[in-house]
This record gives sequence, C-alpha cells and structure tokens, in this order.
Amino acid sequence: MEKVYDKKQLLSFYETMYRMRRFEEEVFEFYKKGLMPGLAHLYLGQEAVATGVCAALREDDYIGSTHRGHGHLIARGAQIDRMMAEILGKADGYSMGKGGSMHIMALDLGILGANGIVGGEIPIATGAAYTAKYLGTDQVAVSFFGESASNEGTFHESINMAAAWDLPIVYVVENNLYGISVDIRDVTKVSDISDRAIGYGIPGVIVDGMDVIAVHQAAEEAVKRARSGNGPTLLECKTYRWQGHHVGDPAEYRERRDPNEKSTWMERCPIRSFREKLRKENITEKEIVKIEEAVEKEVQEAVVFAQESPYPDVSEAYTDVFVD
Amino acid sequence: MEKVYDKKQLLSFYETMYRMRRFEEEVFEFYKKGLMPGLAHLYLGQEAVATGVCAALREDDYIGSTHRGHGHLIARGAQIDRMMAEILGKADGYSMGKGGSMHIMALDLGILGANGIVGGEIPIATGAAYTAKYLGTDQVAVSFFGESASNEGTFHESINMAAAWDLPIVYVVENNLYGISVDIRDVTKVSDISDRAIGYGIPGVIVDGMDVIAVHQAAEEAVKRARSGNGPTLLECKTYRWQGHHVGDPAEYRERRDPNEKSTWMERCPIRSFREKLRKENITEKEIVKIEEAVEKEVQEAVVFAQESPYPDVSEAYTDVFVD
Amino acid sequence: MREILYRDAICEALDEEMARDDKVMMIGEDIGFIGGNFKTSVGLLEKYGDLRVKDSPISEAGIVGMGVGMALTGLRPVVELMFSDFLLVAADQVINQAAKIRYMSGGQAKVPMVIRTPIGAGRSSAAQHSQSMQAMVAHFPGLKVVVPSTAQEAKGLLKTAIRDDNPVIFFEHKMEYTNKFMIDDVVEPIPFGKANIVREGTDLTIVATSSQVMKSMDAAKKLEKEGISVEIIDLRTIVPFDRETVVESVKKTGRLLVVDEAHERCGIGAEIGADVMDDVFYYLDAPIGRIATPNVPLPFSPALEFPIIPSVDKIIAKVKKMME
Amino acid sequence: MREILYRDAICEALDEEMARDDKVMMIGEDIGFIGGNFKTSVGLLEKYGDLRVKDSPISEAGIVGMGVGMALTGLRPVVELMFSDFLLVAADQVINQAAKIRYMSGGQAKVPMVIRTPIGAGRSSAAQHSQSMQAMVAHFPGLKVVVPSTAQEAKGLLKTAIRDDNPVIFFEHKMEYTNKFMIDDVVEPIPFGKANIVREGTDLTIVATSSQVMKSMDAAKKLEKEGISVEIIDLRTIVPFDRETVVESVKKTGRLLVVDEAHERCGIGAEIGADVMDDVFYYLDAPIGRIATPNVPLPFSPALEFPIIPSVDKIIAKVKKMME
Ligand SMILES: Cc1ncc(C[n+]2csc(CCOP(=O)(O)OP(=O)(O)O)c2C)c(N)n1
Ligand SMILES: Cc1ncc(C[n+]2csc(CCOP(=O)(O)OP(=O)(O)O)c2C)c(N)n1
Ligand SMILES: [Mg+2]
Ligand SMILES: [Mg+2]
Repeated sequence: MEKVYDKKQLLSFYETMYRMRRFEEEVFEFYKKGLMPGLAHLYLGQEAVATGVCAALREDDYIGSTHRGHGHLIARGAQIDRMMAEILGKADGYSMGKGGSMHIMALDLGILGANGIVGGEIPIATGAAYTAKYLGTDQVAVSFFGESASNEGTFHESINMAAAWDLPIVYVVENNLYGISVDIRDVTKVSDISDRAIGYGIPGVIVDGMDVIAVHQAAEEAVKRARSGNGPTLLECKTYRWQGHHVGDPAEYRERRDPNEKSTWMERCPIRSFREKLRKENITEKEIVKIEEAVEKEVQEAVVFAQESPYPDVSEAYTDVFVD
Repeated sequence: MEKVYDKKQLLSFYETMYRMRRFEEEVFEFYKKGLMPGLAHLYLGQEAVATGVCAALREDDYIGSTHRGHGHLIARGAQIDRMMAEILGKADGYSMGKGGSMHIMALDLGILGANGIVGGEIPIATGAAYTAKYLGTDQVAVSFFGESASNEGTFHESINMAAAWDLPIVYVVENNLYGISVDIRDVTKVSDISDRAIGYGIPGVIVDGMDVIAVHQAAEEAVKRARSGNGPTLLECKTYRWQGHHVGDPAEYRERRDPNEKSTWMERCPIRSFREKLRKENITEKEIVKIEEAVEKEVQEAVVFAQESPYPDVSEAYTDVFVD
Repeated sequence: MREILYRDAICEALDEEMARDDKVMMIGEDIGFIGGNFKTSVGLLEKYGDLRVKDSPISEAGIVGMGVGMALTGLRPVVELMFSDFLLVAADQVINQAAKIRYMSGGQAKVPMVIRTPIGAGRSSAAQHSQSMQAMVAHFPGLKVVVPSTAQEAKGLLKTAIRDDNPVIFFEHKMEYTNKFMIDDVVEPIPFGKANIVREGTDLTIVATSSQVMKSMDAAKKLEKEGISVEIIDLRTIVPFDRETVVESVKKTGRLLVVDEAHERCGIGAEIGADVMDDVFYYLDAPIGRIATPNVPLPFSPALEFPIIPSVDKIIAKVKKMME
Repeated sequence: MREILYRDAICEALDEEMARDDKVMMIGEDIGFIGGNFKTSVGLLEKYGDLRVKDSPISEAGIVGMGVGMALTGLRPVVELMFSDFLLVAADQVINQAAKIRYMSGGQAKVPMVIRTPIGAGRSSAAQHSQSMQAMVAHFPGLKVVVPSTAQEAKGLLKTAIRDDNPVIFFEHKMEYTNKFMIDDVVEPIPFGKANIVREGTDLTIVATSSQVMKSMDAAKKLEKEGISVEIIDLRTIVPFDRETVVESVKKTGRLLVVDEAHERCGIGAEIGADVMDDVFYYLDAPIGRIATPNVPLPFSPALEFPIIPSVDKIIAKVKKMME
C-alpha cells in the first residue's frame, strides 16, 4: 500500500525534521556555552518519529510527551521561541520558566506536557483518550515514550485499560536502545517492545523510525484505527539518539557491544536520507535550501528571543500553585 | 506425558486440599458467629492450585502470597492452629495478632508473607528468586496472585526483570475471573493472562486449576525450568472461588453474565472430583475417611487453640517496629 | 432535617453533582456494579451509565493518571481509591503529576480532579488498610486536603471539592460510613478554608479533623462536667488552612490541642502548632499538645488497635494534663 | 586526613561494605556500567560483578520490591533511586511493605535494606527532580531516615545504614556530590540517633540536616561577628531522633530554629518543634522557628529556585528576627 505524497507534504516533513535538528543543535550550544540552567535531553537522530506521527494527527488531537520532548512539541507546532525561552528559564517561556525543558506544555496545541517522570505521562495521555471517547469527539491521543519507559508499571496499566475500553490512543515507543546508559537488551528479554501488544489484545507494529514516510504511514493506520473506535495500537519505532542521554552525557557506554554502533546508525540519518529522497523525487536543491534558510532564520530569532527574554520575577515562584 | 503418582502422594494431595477446605469453613464460621475481627478472603474452591503448585516445591523454596493466602500457607505446611490464632488476633498467632489474615508470615517455611496490597508481593517474591540466584542455591520462588493483580504495574515490572535475568521463579496466576466485583472481562481485553508471557519472552502456560494433578504437573515443569536456570514461567490456573470476595461479600455480581456461572463451576469441585478419582484408583473409602477424620480433629483443635489463645498484651503494639 | 447514613450523604453529593454537570464522572475499583466497596455510589452506574461510572481494573497509578489526563482535557473526574493506603501505589501520579502540573505549566493547565478515599483505623484492617494519609498529602504543595467530620460536612465539602478547579484529596473516615447523622434537606457546598467552631469554650482549643471532631465533642461534654470548657474547631480542610480562626481561638483560650488520626511524626498536630506558633506564643498557658496515631504501624488485633488510636478517653486525659 | 569528593566518600563506603560482607549488593538504574548517575559507584561493577552491582530497568516499584524480597531472604541490598522524587513511584513498596513487614510478621522478619537517594534543589532540575523527601518518609513508622551533612558523615552513616537490620532511607544531597571535604583516613560507622553538636553557642540552637548544616555553619560565622552565638546541631538521623541532645541545647540557649530543606508543611521543623515542646516550653525566649522550602513546587528557573530554597542569608535573617 504505497501512499502517494504531494510535494507540499514532503517538504513539510522535511521542514519539521530540519527545524527539530537545528533547534536541538542550538540548545546544545546553549549548554556548551554555559547559558542553560540544568540539562536537556536532545531529540537529535529521532526526528522522523515525531514528524511522521504528528503529521498523522488532526489539530484537535492530543499528545503526551517525555523528558525528550522538544521534537514532539515542534512536530505539534509549538513556537520554538517560547520553547527556547522556557529552556533558559525565562519569563516568555511556555511556562514562564517554571517548568523548563522537561515540562514544556502547550495545552492549546493539545500538548499535554513533557514529563520528567519516565512513564508518568502514559496514563495521562490515556486519560485524554478517555475524554475523547466520553465526549464523543473522535479525537485521538498519542503517547510518546522510550523503550525503557515500557518497563514502568504505568505503561502496563494504561495500555491494559485503553485496550479493554477501546480508547482512541496510539502508544508510540521510540526504541533508541538505551535508557540513559542501560542497554534495553540487558534488562528486557524481548527485543521488540511491540511484542507486548499481544498481552493486551491490540496490534503491535514495528516501523523503521529513521524513515519519516514509513512512520507516517504506520501512524496513519494506527490513528485511523483509534479514531474509528477500534482501540489502541502499540507502534514501535526503531531509532537512535545521536547524542548522550542529556547534553552533559558523553555516552561512552554505547560502544560496549559494537564500537560502530553509533556510526552505523548515523549513516541512516533520517534527515539526510530524506533529503536525498526528495532530490530523487524531483524536488530541487533550491526548494530545499529555501526551507533550510527559512528555518535557520526562525531558529536564530528564537535564540535571540530566548536570550533577550527577562527572567521571571521572583514573585512568580509563588503563583500558579492553585487556580484561585 | 502422563506421570504416575503413588498412593501416598495422591492421598497427600487430598489431605492438603481437604485441610484447606475445612480450615476455611471454620474461618467462615468464626465470621458468622462474630468472633473474627475484620475480614478474611477464603480460598474455598481454589484448593487444587496451591496444593498442586506447592507439592512441586522443595522444602527450602519460597512462596509469596496474597490477601487470599490461607490456602497457600496450608499448602506450604503452615501450622493451622497458629494461622487460626492469627486470624482471631491472638497472641499465639504467627504474628502475635499484629498481622491478621492478610499478613500471615511463616518465614521458616519460606513463606514470605500474605500481603494486603494487590500486586505488592510480586516483586518481593522476585527478590527472593534473585537471592537464590545470587547465592547459587538452586532454590525456586513462587509468586501467587489473582488475575486482577496482573493489572498492577508491579506484575509487569517484576516479570520483565525475572525474564531478563533468568531468575528462578514461577508466577502463578489464579484466574478466578473476579477482582472483588469486577469481572476481568470488563477491564482486560485478553481472556488468558498467560498471553502476557509473550511480551516478556517467557513461556505462558494455561492449566485447569480445578485439577490438582494437572496443576502439579504444570508446576513441576515450571519449577524444573526455574531450578535449572532457564528462568520464569507464567502459569495461569483457571479456577473459581466458591464464596464472595471476603467473608462479608454476598457476591451477587457473579450472576450478571450467566446465572449458572457459580453452580457450573461448583460442579467441578476440585476436592469432590479428586475424591472420585481416588476411588477409581483403587483407594478405599476407608483410607479417605481416615484422612478426613484426622484433618477434622486437627482443625477442631486449631479452632479451640485459637479461641483459647489470649489476646496480646497492649505493650506489643509498640514492639517489632525496628530490630533493636 | 432528616437522618442519613454518612455513606449515603457521600452518594447524594456525587449524584447531585453528576446531575448538575455532565463533565463530572467517576472511576475506581468496584464503584459501579456493586456501588462501591463502602457503598458510596450505589445506583449511580444505573443512573449515569458505564462511561460516567467506570469500574476500573486494579491499577491505582493508572486510574489516577487517567484522572489527571481527563481533568486536563475537560472532564471533572472523581477517582475513588478504595483505601487511602493505596495513595502510595499511585503516589507519583498524585504528587508529582496532579499536584504540580498547573505550576509546571506556568498556569496553563488546571486539574479539576477529586480523589475520594477512606482513612482511619478501628476495623481490624491491619497495617496496609488503616492508615490516615492526610499529613502525607498535605506535605506536598498543589493539593487541597479535605477532612470532613459529619455527613452534612461530607456532603457539603464533597460538592465544593467537585466544583473546585484544583486537585482535591477528599478523605472519608471509614468508621463513619454506616453511622447515622442528621442532615439538612438541601446541603449547599461548604467553602474550603473556613474552619467551623462547633463548640465554644474558654479554657482550651481543640482543633480536630474528620472523626476526631465527634470524639472531641464527646470528650468536651464530659470535661464540661468537670468544669473544663473546651472550644472545638472542626478544621474541615487542612489545605487551605484557616489559621485565623485557630489563632483567634487560641488567643482566647491560651491552650491548643490538635487531634488528628494520622501518624504523629511530621503529622497534622506538628504542623498546626508550628504554623500558629508565632502568633499565639505569648498567649500560651501550656505547651501546644497533639493527639495522633503513635509512630507504629497499625496492628490487626483489636486488643492492640483500639488502645493506640485516638479516643475520647485519650482526649480527656490530655486536656486534663494540659490544664494542670 | 585527606581531601575527598562527597560522591567518592559514598563510593568508598559502598566499596568497603561490599568488601567486608558478601551479602551486600546494589541494584538501581545506571549504577553499574557508568557508575551511577551521580558517579557514586564508579568501579564497583568491575570489582564486584554484575550480580552484585545490578543495572536495573526503569522500574522503581519493582526494584524496591525486589530489594525487600532480597532482604527477607538473606541479602543486604542497597537500592539506589536516582532522585528522591522517585520514592513516590515506589512508595507502596517503601512504606506499605519495607517499613511494615517486620511489624506485620510479629518480629519474624527483618528487612536490612538501604535506599540511597538524592535530595535537594539548586540544579534547575524542576518540580519532579528537586524535592527533599525526608519528611514524607519520616512520617511513616518503620523506616530509619538518615540525612548526612559532610563527606565524612555520609561515609560513616552509610556504613551504619548498610549494617543496620532495618530499612534505612539514606538521603544524599545532590548539591554536595562534587564538593570537596576533608575526611579521616579511616571512617568508622557513625551510630544512628546521636546528633552531633558541630558548633557550640549560647544564644540560639539551630538543628540542621544535610546541606543545611554547612549553610548554618556559614551563617553562624557571620552572626558571630554581630555578637550572636549560635549552637548548631547536625541531626544526622531524623529517625531515630536524638531528642535529648536537642532539648539540652535549647534549655541552654532558650531558642530553637530548625533548618531542613523539605517542604515546610508537615515538615521536619514542625516535627522537631512539637517533639521537644513539652520539655523546652518553659525555657523558650522566642517561638520555635523553622526554615524550609515553602509550600510551592520547585520551579525550574534559577531566578525562581534560588530565592525560595533555604540559604545562608535566610538563616541569618531568621536568627536575627528570633533574637529581637
Ligand atoms: C520514574 C523515573 N525513573 C528514572 C528517571 C531517570 N531517567 C530519566 S530519562 C531515563 C531514561 C529513559 O529511557 P527511555 O524511556 O528509553 O527514553 P530515552 O531517554 O531513551 O528517550 C531515566 C532513567 C526518571 N526521570 N523517572
Ligand atoms: C493495591 C490494592 N488495590 C486494591 C485492593 C483492594 N482489593 C483487595 S483484593 C482485590 C481483588 C483482587 O483480585 P485478584 O487479584 O483477582 O485476586 P482474588 O481476590 O480474585 O483472589 C482488591 C481490589 C488492594 N488490597 N490493594
Ligand atoms: Mg531509550
Ligand atoms: Mg480474581
């Protein structure tokens, strides 16, 4: 079932992935320059996943995200300047600097929030799917998480309920092989997390997470299934992160099994390979560069915006604990 | 693979099941007469499971038990007089009355304790299996729990680890269809919990939990597998509880799908059917009655023992918080 | 005025709120078909259907997390946890998620969720089913904490809880469920943060929560005969805390005794004493006192349980001591 | 004496205890191959092997529960939780299981398990990675609660924790890990329940925990120049609590200030004030004071975080106010 994509859609995939890439590179720069409070978990290398999945969603759908959430947010259309400001702890950030990288939320875009607790967001996204069913809106929720999050109890409890009640949700496992330094192969016997779908009575699907088209097609199918009332899908995207777990992690642990592991994966860069594909599809270099330049400008503006944004006033520390 | 059982073994199965049955009936009497503090969850109807499983264990093996633990404890050889005393909150109980029905422990018998938290004991039993592996003792642990406990996160987390590390443990799901009033079919899509084994990369086995021989054979296989270092098995025993969730539960919810559900299951009484089988195996009525009478005497003595045991002194409320 | 069981008052509040607002729904274990383990939702499944009164699997972290997701997306879930001890199974979702999401989002989100759950000892439910968790949840910012006394209070405060846009932990006392109370024909929502002076007195102020209000009233009646005049404040909500009412009372009486059933260490008595300390210090005629459950797990045996939990006798003895 | 990083002192304690007793082992996320998220176990995997230094999946309830099972069956597990905030993910196993099993078993069982976990704000880790959980765990009976200050203290107290036959929650302060301290060449175990008077003074007693000891020392030095003589007690363990040392000091100085970083409400300051109240009341020259983290979630932005957490300046200001 080869789907035909029009040029606009293809370029939009590219643009989104490229935006993620450049965004994260600049976040990394902030860290290296000592401008970033705390840490951040970069999405570099995994861009095809969020891009493909979110392109399968409708504007009013929901996503739940993780500590590695920048990519998910960008794919949903979050403003990168406000994201950047949040990452720097500034007043113009999405959360006025109160949340930071791990807690960016953009509720108006259906983004239920990044989450600092591994597995913490899975039941929350499942609750959003329940709301959709309750209200009969035919909205769909997506819950993104890593392969290692699939060993948290919340993964199990949530999918069981979503399956039992045919909730409109897609569980997207980004299998990048590691949870910080721990190799999933050392702590889980199965190599495909999607095998777990069987135990919940739902489809488990594996897709090449480095191929945005493959991800998009698999996601479309899963979203359709969810939207039409047939319940959840466990969609496993095989992928890899270019950098360490967070900006401060040298990630030497990845050479223990195979010294070429990283380079092998990097050869399959989802952005470069997709760019090549676009060129083959008769999209001109000029068209691509135009997008790249526009994104570049946007990213640079975001960097300036974030840096120039003031820190929040200390009185803000005491607000937003409760709705008054 | 029909295994041949000698008479002694067959009679011992019968004796154990009969002891559970009569024990629980007397516990129920205590409740009805208003002599029991709190509540208790009876094992009536499920006797073949604990009997078959524990008969496959060695003396130095471990079991973890649940709120419905009396049967597990009896199958492991716990003293029924001290169990009874505990259930009445008396000083001669296994825990001096501090634990009660839901927390009976007999550590010298490898019984890691009943547990009031559904799913709470699963990682604990898994830890015991880790100890066995760590010490290289070739001991095995069994974790008993209900089908509804399999929806707790601890089930998932524990089995994943045991599978990844080939821990010597057998997970025994007693599928009696209900968690209190909730029908598992309303909250879980798969009808066989054993299907979940696939997602952990371990064998999942289904067995008729009303047939002590079938349970024993399946358990022997799983225990052998565990003991020889090949890791866990998820063993699902299909069974049914005769009474409500606890002594005070009329259990009317069980007629909602099928008004004959209970009677259909009760026709398959594991004790009566096994008794008939024994008679066919040329065991005489007299031999059986002799066992029944001995058990009866033992149970009556336990009842008297428990009733005559004093309450603990109030100072005991303040001891055993810490090892000094 | 009419007579009502405490549990029925709860049920009425749920019913009236669900009738008033179709976004209000319930999820929890055994709340539907059998109307709740403590019969606090009898008839609601029939009236509002399966989507609004959802019998859940045994997945506390999952259902609280789903509640958070529902609340973020427009519903007003009322999650029931069968025993407040189980807050510990769901603690991350309660404390790291529900309580903090508004703050972390910089005020974008609100989480209008109620968690209803029973506290209290006295039923021989042992260490895992008898705890009073109000101090634990009060420790963490972002949660409103409600500890109603009578049926009237429970009904009025539950209505307020359901209409509140913040996460509210609503603690029902399990020893009250089957007690009879007089109640107004129509019960309006009772505002949070306004303590109720249920008895005026001049010698000593008791601040009490939940069932301890009734116990304190009994104690006060007896103390009156001995010439000691006790003022009793029903705190109603621990968060928000009505310090003004407490401070004014203590300034008048010169003595403060806090009676709450949570464990003593880092408990409610400690907190209230510390909170009002600066304002009342120079008015105090005696050290601030507290009655709580001592720092031992709850024992099963009634011979151990009753002597250690707060009681009328203990309140009387403590008041007398403070009057010396 | 020699100079050492706090994190290396922790590592030495682990190493020396593992060398001393082959039942001591560790389990936790990322503790093995990379030697811990905060580098507190570098080299131990290589030295003691994979069974004794176990990199776990992300399954906090599972690993704490396994720790309980290991401890019940003869091992002395040291479980690492990467951030103390994650105690909430494992709260049932910590509080309903580890803390209560000995009691519920009537003294049959012991649970010699240590949970090591970092507390504290100051790294822009936001609301889910910056909490100080000592008050929460201290609220529940059955857990020893350790809050070491310097590297020397951490090493000595960790040794005691590992040798203790009870469950111990050992809180390391994440802002100290990379700080240098002087340490004895050989550090003996430091007994629990013996607070350490780290500075003598006559005007006011500060009881401090963890990093707040060092902050209080700094404050005291400055206050001395203004003629205020502060006595500082390093509490070392919250449970057991050395009330005698605190009471004697307050009787001498007439003023008590408690400095601890957990949230204020139902926190450590409240508890210590209430605990010593009866004994010191008539010696007090000012109300008992407390410095804690205010009742708001921890904000991400350094512009918000630093101003709200306890600091040298805040201690100085509070002491001066109490001296007025
Ligand atoms: C409950 C909890 N446990 C542990 C952590 C620390 N932690 C943060 S991210 C992470 C690894 C997550 O791995 P995975 O789910 O595969 O996502 P990835 O980082 O690979 O994207 C860990 C252990 C956490 N934040 N929350
Ligand atoms: C964490 C937790 N949630 C809920 C309960 C209340 N509860 C006790 S037993 C039970 C049902 C358990 O069902 P299952 O696991 O199938 O065992 P069964 O009772 O059928 O033997 C429930 C909900 C509990 N004790 N602990
Ligand atoms: Mg990963
Ligand atoms: Mg069941």
